Amino acid sequence: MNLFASKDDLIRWLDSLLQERTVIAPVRVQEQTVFQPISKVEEIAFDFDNTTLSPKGWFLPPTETLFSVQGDDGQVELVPTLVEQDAILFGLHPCDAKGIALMDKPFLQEPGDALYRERRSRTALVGLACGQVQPECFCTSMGSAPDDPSNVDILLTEVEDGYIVQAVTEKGKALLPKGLAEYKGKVPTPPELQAVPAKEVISAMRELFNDPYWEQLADRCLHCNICAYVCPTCYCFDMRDYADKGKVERVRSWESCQSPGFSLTAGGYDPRTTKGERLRQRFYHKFLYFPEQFQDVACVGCGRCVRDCPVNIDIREVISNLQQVMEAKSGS
Amino acid sequence: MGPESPFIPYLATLKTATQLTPDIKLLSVELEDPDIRASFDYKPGQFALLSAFGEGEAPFGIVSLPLRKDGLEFAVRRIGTVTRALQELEPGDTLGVRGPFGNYFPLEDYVGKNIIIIGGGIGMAPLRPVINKILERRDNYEELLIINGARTPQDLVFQPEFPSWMETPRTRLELTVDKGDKQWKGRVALVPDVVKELAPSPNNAIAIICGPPIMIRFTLAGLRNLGFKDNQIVTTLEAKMKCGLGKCARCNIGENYVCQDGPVFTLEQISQFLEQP
Amino acid sequence: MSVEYQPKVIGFLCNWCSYAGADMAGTSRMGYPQNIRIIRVPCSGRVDPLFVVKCFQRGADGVLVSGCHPGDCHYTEGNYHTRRRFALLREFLDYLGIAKERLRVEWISASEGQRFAELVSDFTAELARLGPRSKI
Amino acid sequence: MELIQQIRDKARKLLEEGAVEGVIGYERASDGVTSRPLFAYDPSATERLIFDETCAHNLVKYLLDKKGKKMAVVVKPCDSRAINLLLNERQIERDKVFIIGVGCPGMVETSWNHKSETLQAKCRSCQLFKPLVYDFLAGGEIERQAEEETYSDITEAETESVATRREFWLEQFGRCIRCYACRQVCPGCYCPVCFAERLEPLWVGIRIAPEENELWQTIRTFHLAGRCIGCNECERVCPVGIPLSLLNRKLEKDVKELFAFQAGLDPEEQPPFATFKKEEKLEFGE
Repeated sequence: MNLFASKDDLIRWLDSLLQERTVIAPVRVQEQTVFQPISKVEEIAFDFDNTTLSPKGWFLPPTETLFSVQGDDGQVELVPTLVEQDAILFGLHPCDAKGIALMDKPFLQEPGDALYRERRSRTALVGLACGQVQPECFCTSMGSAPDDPSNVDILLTEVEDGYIVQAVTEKGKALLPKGLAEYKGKVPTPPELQAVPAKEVISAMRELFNDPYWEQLADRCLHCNICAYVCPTCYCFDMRDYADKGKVERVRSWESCQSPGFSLTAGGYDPRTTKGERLRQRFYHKFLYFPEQFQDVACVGCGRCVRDCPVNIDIREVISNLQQVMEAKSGS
Repeated sequence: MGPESPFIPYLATLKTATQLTPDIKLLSVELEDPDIRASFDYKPGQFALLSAFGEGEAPFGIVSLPLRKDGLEFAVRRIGTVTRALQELEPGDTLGVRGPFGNYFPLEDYVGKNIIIIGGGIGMAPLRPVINKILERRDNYEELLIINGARTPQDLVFQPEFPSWMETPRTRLELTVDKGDKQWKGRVALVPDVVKELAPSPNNAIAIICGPPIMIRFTLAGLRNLGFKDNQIVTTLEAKMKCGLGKCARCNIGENYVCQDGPVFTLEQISQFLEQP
Repeated sequence: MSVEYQPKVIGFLCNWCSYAGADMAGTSRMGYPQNIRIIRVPCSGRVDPLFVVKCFQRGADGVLVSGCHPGDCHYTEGNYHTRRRFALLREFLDYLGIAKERLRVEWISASEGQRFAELVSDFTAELARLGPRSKI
Repeated sequence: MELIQQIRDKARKLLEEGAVEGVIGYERASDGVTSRPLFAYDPSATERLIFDETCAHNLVKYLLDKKGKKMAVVVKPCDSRAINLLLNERQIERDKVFIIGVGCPGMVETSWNHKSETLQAKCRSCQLFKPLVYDFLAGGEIERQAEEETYSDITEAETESVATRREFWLEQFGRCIRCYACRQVCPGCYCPVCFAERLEPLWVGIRIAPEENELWQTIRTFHLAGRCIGCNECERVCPVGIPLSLLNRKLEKDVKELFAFQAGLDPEEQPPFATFKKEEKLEFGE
């Protein structure tokens, strides 16, 4: 049932939440918008095209300590990192919410990642439906939508003098401020998006593993980690120990299949050395391996990689090229 | 109670560390928590992630057999930061063990078959439990041919166990080295050439290979020439692994995660995606 | 300055001149503050700017790079390169917020034990005045 | 436009004659506004070649992926300094590169799907109107006036207190996500194993945190001292908008003052750290 909250209702509600929880929201930093914990509600940026990084960093931080090794003279004790605070992740668009739902699949699959699971259960997602979309957005082609409520606890949709408030889950209902009137007005229709036909991409992928398309596409690729780090569904990570500052910590950090050491084994053998093999791995993981394992494509159409790739490797173009190469192959 | 997070290893103590070859040490490790030690069940082919606290973690095949009294054994070749730290552990030191991970050699499917085991250098280590398991139930299997190659004679792994392998009925051990030395009287040849020379028959046979990628590539070709089909050739893939839990996607070869769907694969499963067989 | 704050100093001393100079200071009982941890290097030219920045990252309050007087280098030109590298690095670190006074380059010959001892105590005193580097 | 046609014709001729195996140039990006690198191997692909004020990418580094192959590459005046740098450091062979030089109108600030009217800072103060080295010059030299490079932003920062600068840079380095795009795009960064990837010793490690980021950015920039040719691609590609040119141009200014040297102007001149002058004092007394 849709309720209505004026801008002031929303501010008061967020203020009350801020007293006993951490609130992570989009904040303007220089010319960028980033998700970060806020100390005052005024810091929240409500109108932004898209954040630089996706909100996945709250559940899988760029760097975190998994556990620290304490004890001396042989008596070793492993102290796991604890998650102590409840949190609100405010202002994420439906595509980012779906990104988090996709990351749940590997991380919560038994044996689940305890840190990730704890953060997920103690964080409520308050989504913000998209009023306008960017030219690089293609969420509707990837199974999401500008007003898709399915992966958030509460969905807000902006109307003239306030927001439609839709509690989606029990967790959302429990958080709602009391005394909001029912919203009877018209629900704004979501903006239109250009479709990216992707029906055949999985079957095309199966055939084109050794196709020269990948080496040609990778010619201009710089092999930096931008596309993986801004992406809401890239979750590869690296783990190593740190023995500085007097104690040993096992640190987990973001990693990307484009970086040089990603698949390099200690003996020097590396199954993916050429540019094409590395770039191919990014698309195969998203459009073949993840779907085979979890029955869903690991892309939510947020367009961040399209926006930030220094050499414009456009994932929508790759999806259509693959299907064209497939048609040319089967046609000829 | 196991570790709350699957990333936290079980604590274990190093019992003995014996030098097998100039750069390979056999670590015998005992899990500290008795309940975990009792429940830590594994099969030949499975691996564990060993933690050298302060350096990091790396995957190692478990080369001992379950229910043996001497704890878990791992053959560690000094090749990087973690292996160096593991080799520098003294008996009594603490390390971390996570696992057992991955699938295993389906030995029950190989009953009644001729088995050809081909190991190169440290690649022989994960095959040792397979051999010992077969020797434990020798009558279930037909002919057993073991081809073990290495760069030089001292690099041959598990030499103390060669006599027991050779004395077992219907079992043949063929050793070879890339470069011999004064005392070496055996064969000096590359493993793929030995396979071609001995030309094992593919009927009712299973070939199990493990070794450096270059050896696997040429041995696979040799076996195919001898008539072995891809589902008769089994290998255990050495890939970069980090979490062992199918999450960090480092060991993604084709649509498989080596840490979960492998490391043991038939060639049929991975030939399409094996970029560099 | 508060008594308990003791600046941590790392000294890269070239084996042929400065290390010998420090040795001489020691053997002839010229005391100098033990705040300095000395790392012997074959030549001041061996000191990679990465070593110096790593020292600051890991908590050093001051770094000394010391070699033979220009012209006396055992390897003829090592200290000429040191001079160029650290002229630039010192400026650059200051620009990044690591005060220029925290990185010193000195030429100390094997016979200048006295000068080495004075230099270390002077450097330590100055670092004590500057206070701890604002660690992150 | 006449310049573009000249580039396309020359590229087509080179490919048809087999003089080069491929032509590296620019084509329109998928946003229809900006541009992106194009690798043309087949003469028909040369029809997609363009050149306008959005072609900011420095294509010279791609030559390092094509070592041993004869390639043609479209080169702006600032990019030509990267050619001189890589020649000086023996990374490319002059006879393996056919340089299609272009007179440069100056590149504008761009972002995805957006082209502004303002020239990039590096172009406002750029005195090079045609490449320093080329085999063919498309479009001839362009006359435009340029301001003097005064490094005013750098000198202004130098007047502030050390503490203010420290706070400024810690805030900037705190936002770095170590995507290494600044390294991957830089023509001067081509080490087989970067110091940041080394495990033994663990100079930087995998922790993405202000301390490690500061070490990474400080040493990455310092490795470009006397080598950075000012193409400013590192700052352009940085996804979190760190003002990296404030680092490079500080070293560029100091190298000019201390050693009277500027990178990439002459492929034979010895770079500052490869040589010395016995008599120079450089503030160290002797």
